[in-house]
Order: sequence, then C-alpha cells, then structure tokens
Amino acid sequence: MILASLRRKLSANVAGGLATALIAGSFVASVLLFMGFDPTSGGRTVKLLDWIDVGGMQIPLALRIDALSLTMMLIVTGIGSLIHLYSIGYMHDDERAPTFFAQLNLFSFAMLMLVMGSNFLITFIGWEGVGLCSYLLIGFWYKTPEYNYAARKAFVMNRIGDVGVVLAMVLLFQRFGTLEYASIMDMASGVNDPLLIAATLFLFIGATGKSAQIPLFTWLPDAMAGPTPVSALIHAATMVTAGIFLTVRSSVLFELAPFTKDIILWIGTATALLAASIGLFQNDIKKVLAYSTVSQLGYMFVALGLGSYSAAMFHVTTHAFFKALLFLGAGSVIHALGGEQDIRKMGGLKGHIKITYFTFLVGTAAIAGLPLLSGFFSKDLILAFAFQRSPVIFGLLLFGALLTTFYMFRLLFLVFYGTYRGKAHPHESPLTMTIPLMVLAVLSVVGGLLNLPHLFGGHEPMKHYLETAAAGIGYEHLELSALTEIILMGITTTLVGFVIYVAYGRFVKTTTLEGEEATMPVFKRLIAQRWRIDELYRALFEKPYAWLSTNLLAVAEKKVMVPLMNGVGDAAIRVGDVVRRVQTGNASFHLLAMLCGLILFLVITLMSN
Amino acid sequence: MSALVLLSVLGVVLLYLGLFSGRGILAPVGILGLLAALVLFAADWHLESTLFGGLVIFDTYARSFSLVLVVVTVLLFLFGMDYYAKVRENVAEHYALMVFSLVGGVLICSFTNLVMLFLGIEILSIPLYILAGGKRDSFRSGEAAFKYFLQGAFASGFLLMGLALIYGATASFDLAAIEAWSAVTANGGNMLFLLGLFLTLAGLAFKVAAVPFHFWSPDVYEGAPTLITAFMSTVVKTAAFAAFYRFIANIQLPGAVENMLVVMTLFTLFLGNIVALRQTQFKRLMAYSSIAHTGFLLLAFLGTDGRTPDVLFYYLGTYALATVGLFIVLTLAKRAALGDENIRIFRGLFRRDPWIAIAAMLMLLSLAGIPLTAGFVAKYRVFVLGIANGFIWTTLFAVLMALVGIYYYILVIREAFTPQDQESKELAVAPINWLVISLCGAGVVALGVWPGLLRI
Amino acid sequence: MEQGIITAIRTVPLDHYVLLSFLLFSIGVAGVVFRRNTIIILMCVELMLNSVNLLLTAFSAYHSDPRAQVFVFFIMLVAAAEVTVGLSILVMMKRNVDSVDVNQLNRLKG
Amino acid sequence: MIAALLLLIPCISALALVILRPAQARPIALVSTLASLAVVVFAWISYTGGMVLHYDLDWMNAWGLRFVVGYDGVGLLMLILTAVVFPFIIGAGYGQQHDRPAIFNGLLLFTQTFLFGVFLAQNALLFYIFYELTLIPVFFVLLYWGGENRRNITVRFFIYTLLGGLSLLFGLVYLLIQSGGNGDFTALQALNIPGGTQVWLFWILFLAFAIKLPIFPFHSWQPETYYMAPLQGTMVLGAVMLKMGLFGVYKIVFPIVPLGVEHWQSTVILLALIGAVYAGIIAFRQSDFKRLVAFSSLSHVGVLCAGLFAWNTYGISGSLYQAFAHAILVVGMLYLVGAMQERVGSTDMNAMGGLKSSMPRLAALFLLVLVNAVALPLTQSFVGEWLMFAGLWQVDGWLTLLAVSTIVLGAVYMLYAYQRVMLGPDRANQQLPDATTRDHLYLVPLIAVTLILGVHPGPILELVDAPVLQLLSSLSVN
Repeated sequence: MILASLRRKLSANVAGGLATALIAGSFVASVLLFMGFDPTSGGRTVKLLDWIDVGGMQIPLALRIDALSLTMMLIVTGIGSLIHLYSIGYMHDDERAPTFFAQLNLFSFAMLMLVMGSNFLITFIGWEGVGLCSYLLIGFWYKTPEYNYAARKAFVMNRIGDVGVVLAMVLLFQRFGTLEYASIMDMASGVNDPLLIAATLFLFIGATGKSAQIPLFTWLPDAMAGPTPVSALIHAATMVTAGIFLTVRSSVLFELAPFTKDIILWIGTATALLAASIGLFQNDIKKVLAYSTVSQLGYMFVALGLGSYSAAMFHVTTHAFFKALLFLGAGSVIHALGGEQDIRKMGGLKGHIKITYFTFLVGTAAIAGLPLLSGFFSKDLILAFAFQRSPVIFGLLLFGALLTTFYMFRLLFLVFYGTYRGKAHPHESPLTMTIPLMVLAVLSVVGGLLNLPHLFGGHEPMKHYLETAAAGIGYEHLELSALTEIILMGITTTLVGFVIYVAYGRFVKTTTLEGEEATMPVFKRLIAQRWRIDELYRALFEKPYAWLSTNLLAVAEKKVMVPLMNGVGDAAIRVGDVVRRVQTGNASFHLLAMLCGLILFLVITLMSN
Repeated sequence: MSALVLLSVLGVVLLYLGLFSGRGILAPVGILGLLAALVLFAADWHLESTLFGGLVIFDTYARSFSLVLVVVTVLLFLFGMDYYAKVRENVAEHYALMVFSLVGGVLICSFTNLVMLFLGIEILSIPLYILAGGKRDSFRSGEAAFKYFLQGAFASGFLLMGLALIYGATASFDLAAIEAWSAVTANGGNMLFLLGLFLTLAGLAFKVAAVPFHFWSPDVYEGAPTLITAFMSTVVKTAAFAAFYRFIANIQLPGAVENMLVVMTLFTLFLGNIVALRQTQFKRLMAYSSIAHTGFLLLAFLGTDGRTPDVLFYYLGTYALATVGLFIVLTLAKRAALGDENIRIFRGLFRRDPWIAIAAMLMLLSLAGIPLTAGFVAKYRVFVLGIANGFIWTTLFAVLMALVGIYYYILVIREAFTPQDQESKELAVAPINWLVISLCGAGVVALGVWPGLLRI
Repeated sequence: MEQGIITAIRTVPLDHYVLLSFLLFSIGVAGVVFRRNTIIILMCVELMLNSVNLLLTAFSAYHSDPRAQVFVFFIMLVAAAEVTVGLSILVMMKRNVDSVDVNQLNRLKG
Repeated sequence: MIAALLLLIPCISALALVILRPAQARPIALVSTLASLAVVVFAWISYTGGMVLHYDLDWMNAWGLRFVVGYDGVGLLMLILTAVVFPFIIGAGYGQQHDRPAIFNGLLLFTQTFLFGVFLAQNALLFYIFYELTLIPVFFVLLYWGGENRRNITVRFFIYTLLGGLSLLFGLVYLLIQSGGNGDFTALQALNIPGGTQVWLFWILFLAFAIKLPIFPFHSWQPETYYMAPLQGTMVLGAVMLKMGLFGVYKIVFPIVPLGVEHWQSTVILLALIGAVYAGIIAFRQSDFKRLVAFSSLSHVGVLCAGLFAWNTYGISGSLYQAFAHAILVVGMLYLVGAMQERVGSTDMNAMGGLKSSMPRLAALFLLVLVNAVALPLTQSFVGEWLMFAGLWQVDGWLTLLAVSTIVLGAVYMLYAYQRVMLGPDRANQQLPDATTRDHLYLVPLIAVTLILGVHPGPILELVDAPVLQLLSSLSVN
C-alpha cells in the first residue's frame, strides 16, 4: 500500500523534496482510491497480516477503506502535502531539516494508520504514533528546556487520554469479543447496556486528550513550541481531530449512550467558550490560533454531542482548511519577521507581505463565519443543530462565535494594520510557502460546497457520503424550517458583522495594545493568564506528584520498606546478641544453666505425659 | 572383631613409638593402622559379628559408621602430619589418644547393651578431656579441658542415673530386651522408665551438644587445638549421633519424651543458628554451627522412619567432610595471620589462593545447604523426613533456621572473596593439606551430585 | 550374691533406696553446681556416681540379677579414670591460674 | 539432545574459562552463547507442539528427585529468551573493564547453564535445585565485581532471595510427601490438595517468586542490588532471573494450588499493581539512571505479575509475552546506562543533559529503546500490555484502571529521563563520542527484535497459546 513508502527515512539534503513527493504521492493514491471507491458498497477491509492471535483474541493488522477513512485520508494527505511543501521553505535554514521531514512523514504514516485502521487497536497504533510524533516535533528544538517540557506535557496528557481508549477497547473487547469496527457496530445496534456508556465515556476521555478538550486541553497551546508547520499539520488540521474521528467511527455506540453524548455536549460547549475567552487577550500569534483551535474543536464536540456527526466532520474538514491556512500564514509572518511571534511587535504588515496578508484575511473571514465562506456553512450547521436542541446552547455557542470573531479580527488588525512596531525587516516568504497558502485560501472559500445545505440548493453531499461509513449519521435529523434557519443565519451574520466593526474601531483606528498583566483589572487579568489553569494543574498535579515521588522514595522506601527488610535481619542478629549472653563463660553458671534446662525439659516431659 | 583389637593395639603402638623414635613416622604408622582397620571393617560386610558376649554387634549400621569414623580420622591424621610438624612434645600421645577415642566411638556405634554404651562414651570422652588440654601452656586450652571435663562428668552422672533407672524398670541392660519391654508396656505408664529414658537422652544430648546441654561446645571448640576441635566436631559428633540413634531407634518412645525431643530440636535449631550470627571467631562460629546441625539431625530422629539411619549417615559423613576441610583451611589462614582466629583472616583468600578459596567456598556452601553440594541433599532429606513424619511446623522452623544459617556461612565466603585491605602473609599450603582440602571440597560436590555414593 | 544379704537388702522397700539415691544424687548435683572449689566439685561428681551405684545395687537385689553389680564395678573403674584425668587437669589449672576456683575460668565465652 | 547441549555448552565453556583462564575470555563466552542460541533456534524450528521430553534419569528417585528435562511452549519461550539475551549480556562486557574477565564470564555462563536448567526441569526438585543454583554465580558476580557497598547489599540480596527459595523448598517437600514421593510436575499437578491447605501453601510456594520478581512489598532488595551490581550482573538479574519467578508461578503455583490462587488472586494483583504504581512514581524523581532503570523494571514487573495472576488466556499469554519484551528492554536500557557511564563517567543524570547535540545517533537509539519502554504500539511491549490489560479486565475493572495508569507513569518518568539525559542546552566542554559501531551492533538488533515482534508477535504467541489453554482447561476440569 501507500504506507510502505511513507516509512522511508530520509537523510539527504533533498529530504524535503522527497518527503513532499512521497506524501503528495500518497495524496494522489488517496484521490485515486477515492475515485475508484463506491460509497454504496459500504467499505472494504484489507488484511495485511495476523497481528495478535491468542486464545480466541484475533486482531489482524488490517485497514479499512470506506467513506470516513477516505475523507480523513484526503484531508491528511492533501493538507499534509501542502504543509510539506511549505516546510521546505520554512525549514530551509535548519540543519536538522532531514530529521524534521522524517518525523513529519512518520506522523503522516501514523495518522493514516489511525484513520485507516479496521479495528480499534490499529487505530490505537496510529493514535499513539501521532502522539509520539507530536512529542518529537514539539520538542524538535530540543535545546530549550521549555520546549521539552511542552513536548512531555503533550505526550503525557495524550497518554492520560490513551488510558481511556485502552480501557474502552478492553471493555468493548470483553463485551463483543472483537475490536473490528464493522463487527462491533453491527453487534451493537439496538443493544442497551450500561457498559456502552462506560465504553463511550472512556473513548471520550481519549478524545479529550487527543483533541484538547477540558480537562486535558492545556497541552495544545504549549505545543506551539514546535515549528509552525507542525502546529499547522498536527495541532490544527489533523491530529487533534483524531478524537472527533474516533467518535464518528463509533457513532453507533455513542447513539446508544445518550448520557455520554450529553457530557460531550457540555464539555464541548465549555471548552469552546473557555478557549475563546482566553484567545481574547493573548499576544502570541500562535497562541491565539492555538486557543482558537481548542475552541473550534469544542464546536466539533458540541456537534458530536448533538448527534450531528456529519456536521462535526464537515467542520473538521473546513477547519482543516482555514486553520491550516491561518497557521501557515502565521508561520509566514513569523518567517518574515525572523522569528518574532509577539503581535505587539507587529503591525502594518499588510503592505510588506501581500500574499500572506490576503490569504490570512480569507482564513480569518472563514473562521469568523462570514457568509458563503466554508466556516459559515459548517459552523452554522452546528449552531442550527444546537438551536434545535436548546436555545441556551445556541446562545452560548453564538457568544463563543462572536468571541472568535473578535479575537481573530483583533489578530488580523494588530498584525497587518496600523503601523509597524517591530525592528526586523519584513520580507515575503518564498514560493514554496506561498503556494500552499493560496491553495488553502481557495479551499477555505469553497470548502462549504462540500456539504452545501438544502437551503442553498445543495444536497449535503458529504453527509450522504459519510453515512455509508458511520451509521450514526443516519440518526441525525435537522428539522428546522427554512425560515428559522434563515433567521438564525441572519442573527449570526449581523452580530458577527457588528463585532468586526467593534474590533476595527478598537484595533485599527486606535491600536489598543494590551499592557502588562499586572495593570489589568482582576477579571481581565485572570483571562489573560488563561484562567490560571496551567498554574492550577501544576499545583494540583505536578507538584504533588513530584512531592509524592520524592517522598515515596525518601520515606516509604527508605524509612519503611528497606528498614522493614533489614529490620527482620537485624532483629535476628539482636536476638542472637541477647541469647549469646547466656554463654557467660563461667563454668558454674554453665552447669547451673544445664541443670535448669534439664529441669525445664523434665517439666515439659512430665506435663505432656 | 579384629578391627577393634587392631585399633586398640595401634594406640598402644603409637604410644611406644613416641618413646623410641622420631615423630616423623607416627602419622604414617597411624594411617597405615587405620587403613588396615578400614579393610577389616569393610571385609565380611554383610556378616553380623557379635563381640564381648553380645555387648557389641557389628551390623551394617555399625560397620558403616565405623568406616566413616576411621576415614575421617585418616583425613585428620593426614592433616596432623603438617599440624604437628613443629610440635615437639607429646605428639605420640595425641595420636594415641585420638585412636583410643576412636575405639570408644566405634564401640558406641555398635553397642547392644547399655553397659557398653556407657563404657564406650567414657572411652570416647576421657581421652578428649586430655586432648582438649593438649596445649599445656595455653590458658585457653586448659580452660577448655577443664570445662569439658567438668560438664562431661556432670552429664555422665545423669546418663548413668538414667541407665540405672531404665534398668530398674526393665530389669535388663540389653537393648533388645528393653525394646521388647517398651513395646509391651503401655507408654509412659512407668515413671522409672520415663525418668530413666529422659535422663539417658539428656546424657546423650550432651554428647551431641543439643540445647540446653550445649554449653561446653563453644568454649571447648574455641579453646582446644584446632586438630582436636576438628576431631570433636567430626568423629565424636558422628559417633555420638550413631549411638543416640541406635539407642532410640527401636525403643517405643513415650509421647512425652517425643515432645521433649521436639522442644529440644526447636531450641537447638534456634540457639545454634541465632547465636552463630554474631560470632566472629571462626572456631566458635563452627561450634554454634555444629549445634545448629545437631538441631537438623535431631529433626531426623523425630518419628520413626526406615530411612532415618541412611539420612543420618549421609548427613554426618558429609558434614564431617566439610568440617575437616574447613578446619584445615582455618589453620592455614591462621598461620598467615599469626594466630588470629577471627573470620577476618579469610579476607582475600581468593586472591591469595583461588583453589583453596573455591574449595572452602564449596565446603561452606555445603554446610549452608546450597544445592549441588552434599549439604543440600542432607538437609533436604531431613526436611522430607520431618514432614513425612508429620512434624510440619517443626520442619518449617528448621527451614527458617536454615536460612539464618546460610547467613553466617555467607559472611565467611564474603570475606574470602573480598580483596584484602593490606597485604598479609602468603598462604603456605603443604601438599598434604592441599590434598586433603581438595578431597574434602571435591567430596562435598561429588556426594552432592551422586548422593548414592554414601549410604549404609 | 549371698541370699542372706539379698534378703537383708529387701527388708527395706525399693522406693526408699530410690529416694535415698535420688537424694544423694541431688546433693551431688547441688554440690557440683554451687560449690566453687574444684576439688569439692570433683568429690560431688563422685557422689553422683556413687548414688547411681547404690541404686544399681538395690535394683540388682530386687531383680535378682547380678549384671547390675558388674556394671557397678565398671562405673567405679570409669570413675577412677575420670578422676585421674580430672585431677591432672586440675593440676594444669592450678599451674596456669594459681587457683582452684571454678570462677577463674571464664575467658572463653560468648 | 537439545537439553543436553543447552546444559553442556555453557557449562563446559564456563568450566574452561574458570579453570584455564584464557586471555580471550569474552569472545569464547560470546561464541558459547551464540552456540546455545543456535541450538535453541533449532529447537524452536523443530518444535511442533506439546511437551518435548528429553531425559529421564535416576538421581534420587527414592527422594522424589529425578533428572527429567524437557520443555513445552512456555518453557521453550523462556529458553529462547535466555538464549537471545545472553549474547547481549556477554557482549555488553566490551565497554567494561573487569578484573579477572575469564572468571567473570565463566560465572555468567554458569548462570546461563542453571537458567536453562530451570526452564528445562520437569521435576519440581530439579527445578528447585537449578533455581537456587542460579544464585551462586550471580552472588559472586555481585560480590566481586559490584559497586559501592556491595558486601552488605549482596549478602542481603542473597539471604532475602533464599528466604523465598527455602520457603519454596518447604512447600515442594510438603507436596512431595502428599504425592507419595514423586516429585515430577505431572505428579504434583495431579494432586488434589484440600482448599484450606492450598490457602497457606500458596504463600509458601509463591513467596519465592514474589521475592524473585519482586512484587510489592517484597521488593526492597531490588533497587539497591540493581544499582550496585556490575552492569552485566544487573542485566542477568533484570532480564532473565526475574523471569524465573513468572515461570515458577506458571509452572508450580498455578497448576498445583489453583484454589489458593483463586483465594489470593485479587490480593496478589493488588499488591503487584500497587508496586507498579509505587515504583513508577518513585522513578520519576530518580536522578540516577541506573536506579531509574531499576525502578522502571520494578514497575513493569508489577504489571507483569498482575497480568499473570489475571489467570486467563490473555493475562497469562500477555504476561509471558511481555516477559520476553521486558528482557529485551532491560538489556537495551542497561546497555544505554553503560554507554552513558562510559562517556560521562557516572550514571548520575545530573551530570548529563544536552548530550543529543554531541551524540544524535545515540539519542535516536535511546529513543527507539524508549518507545518499547513506554509500550508504544508496534513495539513488543504493547502487545504484551494490551493482552494483560484485556486479561485483567476480566478480573476487575478497577484493578485494570490501576494497571493502565502505569502507562502514564511510564511515559512521565521515561520521557523525563530522556530529557534529562539527552535534551536541553549543550553542556560546556562536552565533546563526547557519538554511538560507535559497537553501540550500533548492539542496539540495532535489539530494536529490530522489538519492532519485528511488535508487528508480528505470532511466532511467540503461538508457543504460549496452546500450553496456557491446556493449563486453564485442566484447572477448570478439576
């Protein structure tokens, strides 16, 4: 298959080119597969070899090609190719570029494994694999301790999620005796079993880890330590959507566990709002995008929680387009400024780097959900579903969307408008970097067509396509009247427009920069400090853990366990020391002792007689 | 039995040789004589010959034990060739007394009459009182002799009292008659018999150094000349156990006495092992280890089992082998360390003489009971007997104490295999000693691998 | 043994002989344990042996069995040998520590 | 023939080394271990299932001790493990300076002999004899070539291990009496011991293995012993010797005292997992690389033992499979410890850091070893851990949670260690050599084994599958 070629490690200077060619090749292969695939057939499984086969457990190393995996493959390889291309320019000066490309390719392999696996365990291979690559790439510049810390944090948080996935798998295996998606989904339909709630909850824990939801989201902003293409590919477009993918994959199970869906809904909403609020006052261009990613992922989970799997996948797709675009654009900006990431030191770049500016504008508009751009369709679909469920959720999500609009435009305005506040001389990026930007910009504009709703004369093609692979989609129903939908869109669009206006007024006309955190009002400072969640986690988990680790060794092990072991021996020796004194060396005493012993034994004998 | 006569004559001859000629030929003559006795013992193996009007019977049991006694004495005489090389006075007497003591040992292996038991024990012991004080100018040696004598005589009194009471109850000194009597009479019904049995066993327990009749052993082991210590812990111990078992083998022991033996076993196991933990003088350590081994051997006595004599024989034979070798190694190390007997003197033995160190290690491992050495097979069989006879908890205790035992042997091994801090004198190993040590070292392994070689 | 003597011996019940010899034995034991003078200790050991002799003789009479009396001779013989050795050791001790107090001998211990 | 070769090749080589003390001891030892490996591979290829018995000789039949050797699938797996690991253990000697290398390597080969014996023995007492014998050469290796404070630690290790050993002996003797003097495993397994007896007999037998493995709270000898032992000694201890514990449980505890196992199952699993978590947490702040490996091994072993005591197909097969993976892992990690020690001069991680700049290749190799340690999928460890988790779930969900949590702890301390050794800013004046040919020759095969068996565990699982099923079905019949 296409995977074999991806494994190849690259060492030459042309590594970038080769890597790009490889991933582009797999993109072509994916496209060919896509063309040749008949969605009505439901999908097929390609077994590579027996993997685990012991005592009734048969888990083959098999791949599954169906609508869902193909969609994800296209996203992964397509965007992957663009980002590889982009990286050639971006990583041009780094001496370890070959390593970088090797790791990036390894990531693509793992990600493909994740989406193509025909059973949970194969998906888990990819699941952990992308985690490892993420670790490697975040810590790519290994000489900086903070980056290493961020890398470890990402891996460990993912691992915590993985515990959930492992438990879910174990549970499902126990219940169904297999881990094949197809078999489980077949067997599961109609089953009403509290076990499923547990299993889906565990899966969701896994998803919160990988897709950066509350409570395991703090690693994602830190993950921006990696090179920007990595942020774009892994931490925006592909890996973080793995959680959504897994949920859609097991949509049948989630449909049977409404309780889990509610939890997902609320956590998704909370994450969306929390992350959006944090995004408001961040000054690091990549951090803003990172929180925006977390927030958008929250929307996707809301969609999942609402049972609207196609909407989630749709948003995954469009988000992949515009968020990759935004990240690459940000990367281009950073590249242009020679590594500067603080938006307070940017401004007025519109004139210097036109292509970047223009594409970034498209991306911002898309994420804000300006009408007819891709984000508009996907986000509104989610909002519509939310409204159908409850106006409160709709209201909250709408608020989140407005926040998104605000901080994204803040970012746009502060970076590209006004006057330049930095020192480095900005220059436009090379063609290898701008081509991907332009492609992605186009995609961000037209991406909405993929799942054009009926309202706009479409047939929701993506939904119907995916329905063949994820049976859960069959359960979703959007039963709002066209009028309601139009009204909702109207409200949304109006408010978004208003917020953009406000942002314009605040950041273009007056260029309001955030001052030092210390000077902020309390509440604002709290938000600017990311609700102090990192600190909270550090105080709640990291420090006690370190304390525990130190003290288990110092106290439990050295003061209890080891002395306990030695104590028994020492006690024996001490007893020996005492008993030894009987041997006084005095002959008379010896005789007396013998006599006493004799009498004692005599007593024993007579007593037991 | 001509072997007995030969041995007695040998003793006298040795005494006379001491009067007339050099010390050089004493040991060779002694060894020759012993070998001749060996041949006589081994001849007519299956013949049961009686002696002294039935006071003594040489059956397979007696012959086997006698063989071991003689072989070990030969080894000790070989060692003696080097040990007494520089001693001027009384060497002949030493050899002669050892031979006399040996005669006593042979007698108590083969007694069938309590009179002979008593006589044998005294013949065994009285020369030892003298031998223990063999270094006439050494205070320690004198103290050892005195303590040994005093406690020995004291214990003899109890033994005698016991014998007299048994006689009073059964009207016979003959073992077979007593056994028959005990089989007929209800257990424990007869107070005289019970008391007699008790006191006799106490007297015998003194000889095998079982707690609480062990007090002599550490002091005497430490004070006596090394060769004599080796003799005591091998020949004397073996003979005493042979007698002990011969005495109780067929007597229907009252339950009360059996209980007492269990308690004695537990005490002996405990004290021997626990106190040995903190011994730093090697000979004292060996004394306590000897007490500990007494405990294991007593375990084999509990209950009746046809396999017991075999186990006893194997255990004592291999124990003697290891002990003889170790005492020779001690002597060598002690010479290099100018008379010190602390186990520190073994330090660096492996660097100084790897072969001797390895042989010593094997012997220590055998005493500790580590597999592939004879000591393991011996202990293993004892444990099997213990459990087979229903003494599960006693055996468990013995197993635990075996672990404690391993500790102090390991400490000695550790010394031998730790490089020494400062250079000490080279080990001067006479070829004859090297031979004996090698024999012992190889012996414990060979017997551990082919346990069938040593059986009654 | 002459029948008359046996009859004479049997006029006293066996228990009394046993008790008497126990008593003598105990005196001997107590002497060995509690006296400090080595010579007296040796004498007490002899007392222990002799109490046994007494007992054996009594038993011999009651069992009408001469073998015990032979044993008594053996015991006397052995006792003599023992005392010989004992006294010589005593002499050695006297020479070494210039005392016959048992408590002087306490260097070997532990 | 195979059994004889396996016992004789290392034994004769060892004797030759110890007695003749040739100058080129290490190559000879290496050749010997490779020869053993060849024999084992041959045995593997020609293995068709079932129990292969080789010899049945009288030793002390009357006392229940017969020389019966042979192997079933699990035994073969252990033989393979031993044979595969030992060339690496000997090979690790090439960066080490030893006093008297001939004797050192001879002792290692003796250990191998006895280990083969343990895995071949089909008589309980023969098993015991070999089981104890393995201690002797290791004792001397530790005592003579160990590090600081070796005198006390070695003795402590020896006594503690023997505590278990003698307890086992007692149990075996007890069983022997019950079976009327026949000590063969087949005879002992056929015994029907009353449930009440099994409840205490379980601990008598299991104590040996609990200490050998070791599981909490019998572990306190382990960290310091691992730390103090010479590198190769630690390898022997960690890679192979503790597997005797697993094997013993499989071979003795499970079939003979099944009711006892049933009674204590959850206790043992709980203890094992407490230990796994405990060690995993301690490992995090461990600043010495070698101690870290010790604690990580302790943590892994806890999971191994828990998996075994899940007492179902998945648990047992997973545990046995993982035993193999763990052996490879321990050797790899310890080799790295040695490699770092060679370069930096100590195993203290505070003295390391930023080494990736000067030795990127070694860092990459380290990382590849490490992915096995954290049980990333497609490495050997993952297969084993997955099976164990699946097995444990059938016992108890909460315990599984505890077990699975170790994968997080593992990630935490392993990555932290990696960071402290390799990552971070350059240290000044550290121009240390990168991975040499020797390092590659050593680590690449290990990593290859890990990955190949991670992708294709079939051959090993096949070996384990049938015997484990047979064991479990024979138990359910009783």
